[in-house]
Amino acid sequence: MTPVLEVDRLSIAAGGRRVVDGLSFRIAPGEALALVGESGSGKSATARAVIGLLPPGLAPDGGTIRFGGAPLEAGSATLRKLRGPGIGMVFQEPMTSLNPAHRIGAQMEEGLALHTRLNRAERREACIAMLERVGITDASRRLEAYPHEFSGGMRQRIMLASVMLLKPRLLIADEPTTALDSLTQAEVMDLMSGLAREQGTALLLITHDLGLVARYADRALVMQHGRAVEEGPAAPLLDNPREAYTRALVDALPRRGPAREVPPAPPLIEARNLSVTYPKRGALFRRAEMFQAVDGVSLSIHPGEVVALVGGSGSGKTTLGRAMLRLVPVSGGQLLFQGADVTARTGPALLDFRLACQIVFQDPYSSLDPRMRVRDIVAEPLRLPGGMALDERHRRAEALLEEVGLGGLGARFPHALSGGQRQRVAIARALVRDPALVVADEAVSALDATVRKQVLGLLREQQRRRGFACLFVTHDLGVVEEIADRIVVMQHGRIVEEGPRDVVLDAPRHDYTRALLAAALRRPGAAA
Amino acid sequence: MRLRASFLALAASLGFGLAAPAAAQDTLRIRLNADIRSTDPGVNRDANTDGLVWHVLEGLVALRGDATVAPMLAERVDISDDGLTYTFPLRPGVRFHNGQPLTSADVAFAMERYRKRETNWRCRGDLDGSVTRITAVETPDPQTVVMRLERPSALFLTTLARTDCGQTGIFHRDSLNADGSWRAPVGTGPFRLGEWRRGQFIELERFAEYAALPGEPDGLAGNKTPHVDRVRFTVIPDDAAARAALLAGNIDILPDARTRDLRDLRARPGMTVHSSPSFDLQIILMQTTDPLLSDVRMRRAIALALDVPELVRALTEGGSRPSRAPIPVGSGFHTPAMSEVPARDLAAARRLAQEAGYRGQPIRIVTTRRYEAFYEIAVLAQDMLREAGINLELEVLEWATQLQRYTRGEYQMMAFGFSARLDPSLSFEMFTGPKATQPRKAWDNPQVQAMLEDSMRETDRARRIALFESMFRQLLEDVPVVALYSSTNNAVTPAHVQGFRSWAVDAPRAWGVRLARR
Amino acid sequence: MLAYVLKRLLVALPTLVLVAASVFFLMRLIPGDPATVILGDAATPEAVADLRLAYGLDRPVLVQFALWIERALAGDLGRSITSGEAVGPLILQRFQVTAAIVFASVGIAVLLAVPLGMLAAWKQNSWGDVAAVASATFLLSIPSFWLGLIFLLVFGLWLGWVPVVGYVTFAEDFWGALHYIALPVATLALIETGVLIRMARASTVEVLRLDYIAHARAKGVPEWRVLARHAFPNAFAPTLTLIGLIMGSLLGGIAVIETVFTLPGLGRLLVEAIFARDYPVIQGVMLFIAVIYVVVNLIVDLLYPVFDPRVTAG
Amino acid sequence: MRLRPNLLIGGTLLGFVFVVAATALVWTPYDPVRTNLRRRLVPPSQDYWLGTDEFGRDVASRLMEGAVTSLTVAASTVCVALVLGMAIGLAGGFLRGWTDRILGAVNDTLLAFPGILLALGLLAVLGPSRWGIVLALGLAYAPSVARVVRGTVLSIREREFVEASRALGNSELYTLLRHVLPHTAAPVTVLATSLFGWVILSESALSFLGLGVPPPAATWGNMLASARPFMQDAPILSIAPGVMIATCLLGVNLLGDALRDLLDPRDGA
Repeated sequence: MTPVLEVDRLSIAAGGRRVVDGLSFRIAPGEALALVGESGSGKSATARAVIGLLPPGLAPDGGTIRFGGAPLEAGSATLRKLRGPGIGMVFQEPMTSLNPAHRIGAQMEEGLALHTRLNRAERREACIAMLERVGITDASRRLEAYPHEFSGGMRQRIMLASVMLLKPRLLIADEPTTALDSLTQAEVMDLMSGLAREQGTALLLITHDLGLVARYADRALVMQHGRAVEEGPAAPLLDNPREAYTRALVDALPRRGPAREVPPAPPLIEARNLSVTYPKRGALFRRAEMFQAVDGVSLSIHPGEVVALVGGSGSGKTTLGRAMLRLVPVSGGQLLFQGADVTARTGPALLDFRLACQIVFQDPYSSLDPRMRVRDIVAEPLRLPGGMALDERHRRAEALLEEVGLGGLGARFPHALSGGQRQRVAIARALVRDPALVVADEAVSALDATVRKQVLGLLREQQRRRGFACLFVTHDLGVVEEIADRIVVMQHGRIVEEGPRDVVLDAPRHDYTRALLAAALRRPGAAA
Repeated sequence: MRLRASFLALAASLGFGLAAPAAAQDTLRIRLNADIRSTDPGVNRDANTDGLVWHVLEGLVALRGDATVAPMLAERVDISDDGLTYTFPLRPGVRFHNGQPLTSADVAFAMERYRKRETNWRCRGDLDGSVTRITAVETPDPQTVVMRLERPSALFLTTLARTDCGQTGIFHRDSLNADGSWRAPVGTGPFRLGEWRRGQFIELERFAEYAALPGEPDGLAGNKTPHVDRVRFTVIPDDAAARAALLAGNIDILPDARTRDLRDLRARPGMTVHSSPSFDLQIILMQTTDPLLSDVRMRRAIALALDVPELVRALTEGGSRPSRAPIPVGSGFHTPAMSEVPARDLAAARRLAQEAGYRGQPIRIVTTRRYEAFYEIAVLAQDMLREAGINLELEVLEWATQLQRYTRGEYQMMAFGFSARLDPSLSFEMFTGPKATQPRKAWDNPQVQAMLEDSMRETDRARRIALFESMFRQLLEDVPVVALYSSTNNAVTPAHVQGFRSWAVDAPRAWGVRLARR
Repeated sequence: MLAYVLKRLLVALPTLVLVAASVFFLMRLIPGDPATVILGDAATPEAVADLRLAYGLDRPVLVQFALWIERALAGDLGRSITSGEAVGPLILQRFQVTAAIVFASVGIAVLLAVPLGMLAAWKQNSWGDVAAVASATFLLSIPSFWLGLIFLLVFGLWLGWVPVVGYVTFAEDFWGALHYIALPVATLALIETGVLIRMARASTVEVLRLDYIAHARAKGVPEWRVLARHAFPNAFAPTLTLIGLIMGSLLGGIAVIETVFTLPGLGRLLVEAIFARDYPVIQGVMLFIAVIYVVVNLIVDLLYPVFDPRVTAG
Repeated sequence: MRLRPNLLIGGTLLGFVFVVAATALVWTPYDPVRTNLRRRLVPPSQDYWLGTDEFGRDVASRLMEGAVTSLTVAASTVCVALVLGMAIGLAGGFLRGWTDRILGAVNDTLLAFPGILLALGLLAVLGPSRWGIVLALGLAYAPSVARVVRGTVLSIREREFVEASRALGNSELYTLLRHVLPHTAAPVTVLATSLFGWVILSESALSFLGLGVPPPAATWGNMLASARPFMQDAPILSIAPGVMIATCLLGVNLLGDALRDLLDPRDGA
């Protein structure tokens, strides 16, 4: 039978450079193919080329794309008619892929109105049905809502719904869940493959995450630098990869390290039923009502211990992390550092605490001042208090950069570095004063698998060497396996489970923990 | 040809704009450079206001073209030998716009209002002391008005006739609201007030029962028969726009064309330029209390360094006659003796400046751009004085600011202009007086002051002239001011406007004008 | 909603008071006073004193201010010193002229600029785009009054298509009015078009980069509809703010244009009042302008959510 | 992309104006304020390239002189506006709260205040000088600077590296100056260029209304104003300064666009 999609020696050029180079693959009806690769592998470009939506600056450069046997030229009327009923597409960024100006009902209907003969009422019916199918309660009312009234996960469901409404024969999903936390990710992916199976829709899944492949794809095509590296049925390809690059990817999947004993000691930092409340955005005059982000949490971290703070988005984990550094105002409870109460510290006293506790942020793009050179960024903490001369600071900075594998890059600006390198800079900045505690806030979530592996490695190695305590905030239990000594699970601003890593991972007591565990994308065959 | 065509198109398009398109043909449209202040004669007024009011209101007496006084509503004026009693027999058959006949009671009523303090009549002061004082206004019979004065005055009738006094126009009671405030003029003039749309236009309608005098129009006196049904004064503040409007046919009379436009306008087919010397005075004031300028030699030096004829020629393109006398050349009192214009003498100027201890320090001359002439005078003076090594610095102020400096006498030198003064005494009085009480006065010289007051009392023409001539000679000695010239009014009309004449006062007169537009 | 509007006006109150006060005292700092201006070269001290008395200018400044505020709050802005007209009606009457021109020109500008700008952005870097941007940049580099003068010369004098002076309100005579405001409107419209094209283009470029546009296309939405329905509202929101700013400043008086075309508008009223030191008029107009400024901003904020639901007014 | 032509053309145009001004500092064909009654309104010739004005002053020389005045006025005004605006904007954006509201009110007051009245007032108080204009327009334009700065500060202060700076124990002031201030540079530079253009426009508009830099000093604005009566007889008088203004503005605007493209943060990331 004719494949739904047949890509033959496709090439895409950006300026002079080829981002996709002679790529060929085909997808049978109802089949799920995963295009796997890290950023810059050209997988997204391929996807967009198929539906003829290459972003400005990219242009097809030879090769053919056939849909159901018929050739597709970009910009042709036939292609436009196929978009929707023939080929549907789900985008990565749920925050920007729905039009903020229109009610979701209108946006969902639009496709139906264009491609079907259904009348208003019928269209509305269909939308409601589909929304309910993707698990959005009270659908008929929600049709009237605007995108910004939904969470990221919800938007991605709506997105999926509006695409699947048209029963496309091919669904292209471009990193559909990268922006979501693991729990939501699993839910959305399950929905997607479920719907695809029901409607006999073929799936072209673009992802950097082998975990997804293992679970949701029949076949996988590994890409690097715009070329196909290896192609084959998903499971075998992951179990015994032939190509080195594939192997690297597989190895990059989190692996549990040996458990280690942390020498008993009085807690380095201790939160006693700590609470943080935010005012919900209120108008000029109205008294704004409060929102409990962290609700009376008690948590203590011992010197040299790595504690993983795990939870879905909105669980309050990030706020707690910030609160333990006094970066957000604490509204209740106590914070003790080395036995001393720092809850209300200000001025120089607070400064000592600040200098002893550092943080590494999630997004390496926004956490480094784009107008400072890497060297200065790393040296900046040494400025305080008074102390060191400039060249001395720079020497120290350079040394540390060397240590984190950025030797000689000190003179660069952040935007001249890759994401991984930036995160290394962020880590160096945090370590340059040999802090007693480092809070790593989703420090690796934004990184590609292999890079994440390396950065985690760096973090672990530095931790072992310098022996600072570390609070590792993440939504991904998989990551935790690598480095955590102890795991703390948070939900709705409360701690629901807490214990040594292996205990929590192997014998979770709380349902939420189990859910997280189930959603976690872990090396196939690793402890379930 | 093109112009003609476009003119028709425009007449049409303007026709749309008119309240009554049918009347467009018989409407005489005159440019007004700014809206009038009010219709209240001599109270809240400016030149434009006066110029509008005199179409509607008439006084007992009126000015002739040469600024002498002629009877208007009065049949004649009988003056007692002691010069203290003036008797005005009223002209019979004169009616107000509301149809009421004119009676002495109306005159008395009007005079009473003018003399009340709260009326704020501009000339109250003059007839309540400074010129003379009216002690009584009597109405022996409906056709006779008698006014009694405290002391004889040569200026009394002129004052009554002065345009800025609203010609002491006689109005009917109906002109006032119940509370005695001014509503709208109900007068005896050749036109009655029509619609006044602020900032846009004022319309006058012909007064059919107007009782015209026989003979020719003469100034504001003589035969003032209206020939057009309607007069519309269109407010066009901008000179360039006004000129454009004339060429485009949107107005029929441009009463105040700028000298610099004349050459071009004369050249255009059908356009007629009507020129006549005005009674105003362009002048340079010097502050005699200024440490430097208090030295008469310095002031003489400056006067000598100025090439007045050249300057006037440059400013008016030969339109006006240079004159160092404050009495306008158009006046009957401007004698040959006053025509003397001392020649320029740079050497003498330098020497005098030297003696006065002038060492090239800058002298600031205040001027404004509001009235181009003032500015140009300053610029040219600066230019000429430079050649005598005298360093003039322009201080260009916004008009209201300059006026304040003027009234407070806060200046070294000032390029200035005086509005029309119709009596020769006033032509001196406007800048002569004690600085102590009137800081605006430039010339503070007791003996001249005495002469001035004589000239105001003196009724004999010959003796007055003698006084004026000696004051003029003294003026050339003291040079507190350098009188330059009286500007020339240049009105421009297209071919279809007939019977229009410009005159000493720059505001136009709509009576006697015909429209031959077909 | 109503509550919100009231709230906003309440918040604006200090601004208005500040404006009123600063104008009032600034004017009295400026040398020259109405009396001298009215009396001109023949101003005798007595006459000046009389006039000042008549206009209550002899009172202490603070007293004058108190009185003025008191009356203003009662809705009475006093009477013009030069013309004796009531200031309130005078302002409204002059404002009609300005408003007619501003609304017409901005309206035209928007209708021209927004589609052009969006098309330019759609065909980014095409020749059409370059041409549009170039001409827009050129337009906003021309002084409005200069353009006005040249229009006056060409269309008024040489071609004689339109009258060069005067004004009638639309109420009186629609076509006549059109004749008179044609040139000023054209002048302003052209220049504002320049500004708006650039704005519309810029914001459209921003929007077209976003996923939801791709999403719409991926649904097979035709291009015109992508622009009209998906790009427009999002691209228009920022433009709307700019339009608000423009409106605010223009309604506050287009003195220069009004001078060039000798239109009895608000701007000229202010300028003339300033020259004549007509305190009541200046104060009235300034207060009015401030109010306009506040109201326009308010309207923009109320309209904004229509185009960008994420922002809620209230 | 259109970046290079912008830079090129804009640079050339503005460069030309600056060269003209620079030359005027050392040499002009004639004394720009020297009048000559025998040579009024002379049409362009080889001894008077652009003819003479109504006082017989050489138009070319005045144009050059005007370049100096207009540019200096514009430059100094922009400086005033920037200093004021930056101060207000930074304070408002960073301190927030009541400071922000009060500054906001002041800002609105200034925005609601026509430059012409300010100009008149300050001119009257400072006496007729170009500094009155500079101060007036500076005040008039400060709010727009403040707006931009405040906006940027508000968005920047939410970025993680600002929080990072706090986490490092840096003081608020240091954070403001070291991490926030630099980011206002780009938008402010862009704004400054357009300001430059606006100021030149406003100055000429004010001069046109008779409130500008007082004559006889030549600015393009008051040249245009005084040329107005001669539009028909000596159009060159109105065209020349008009063209100069347009040239200057076009240069400024193009340059502004070029800068905008250059300093676009997106290119940074």
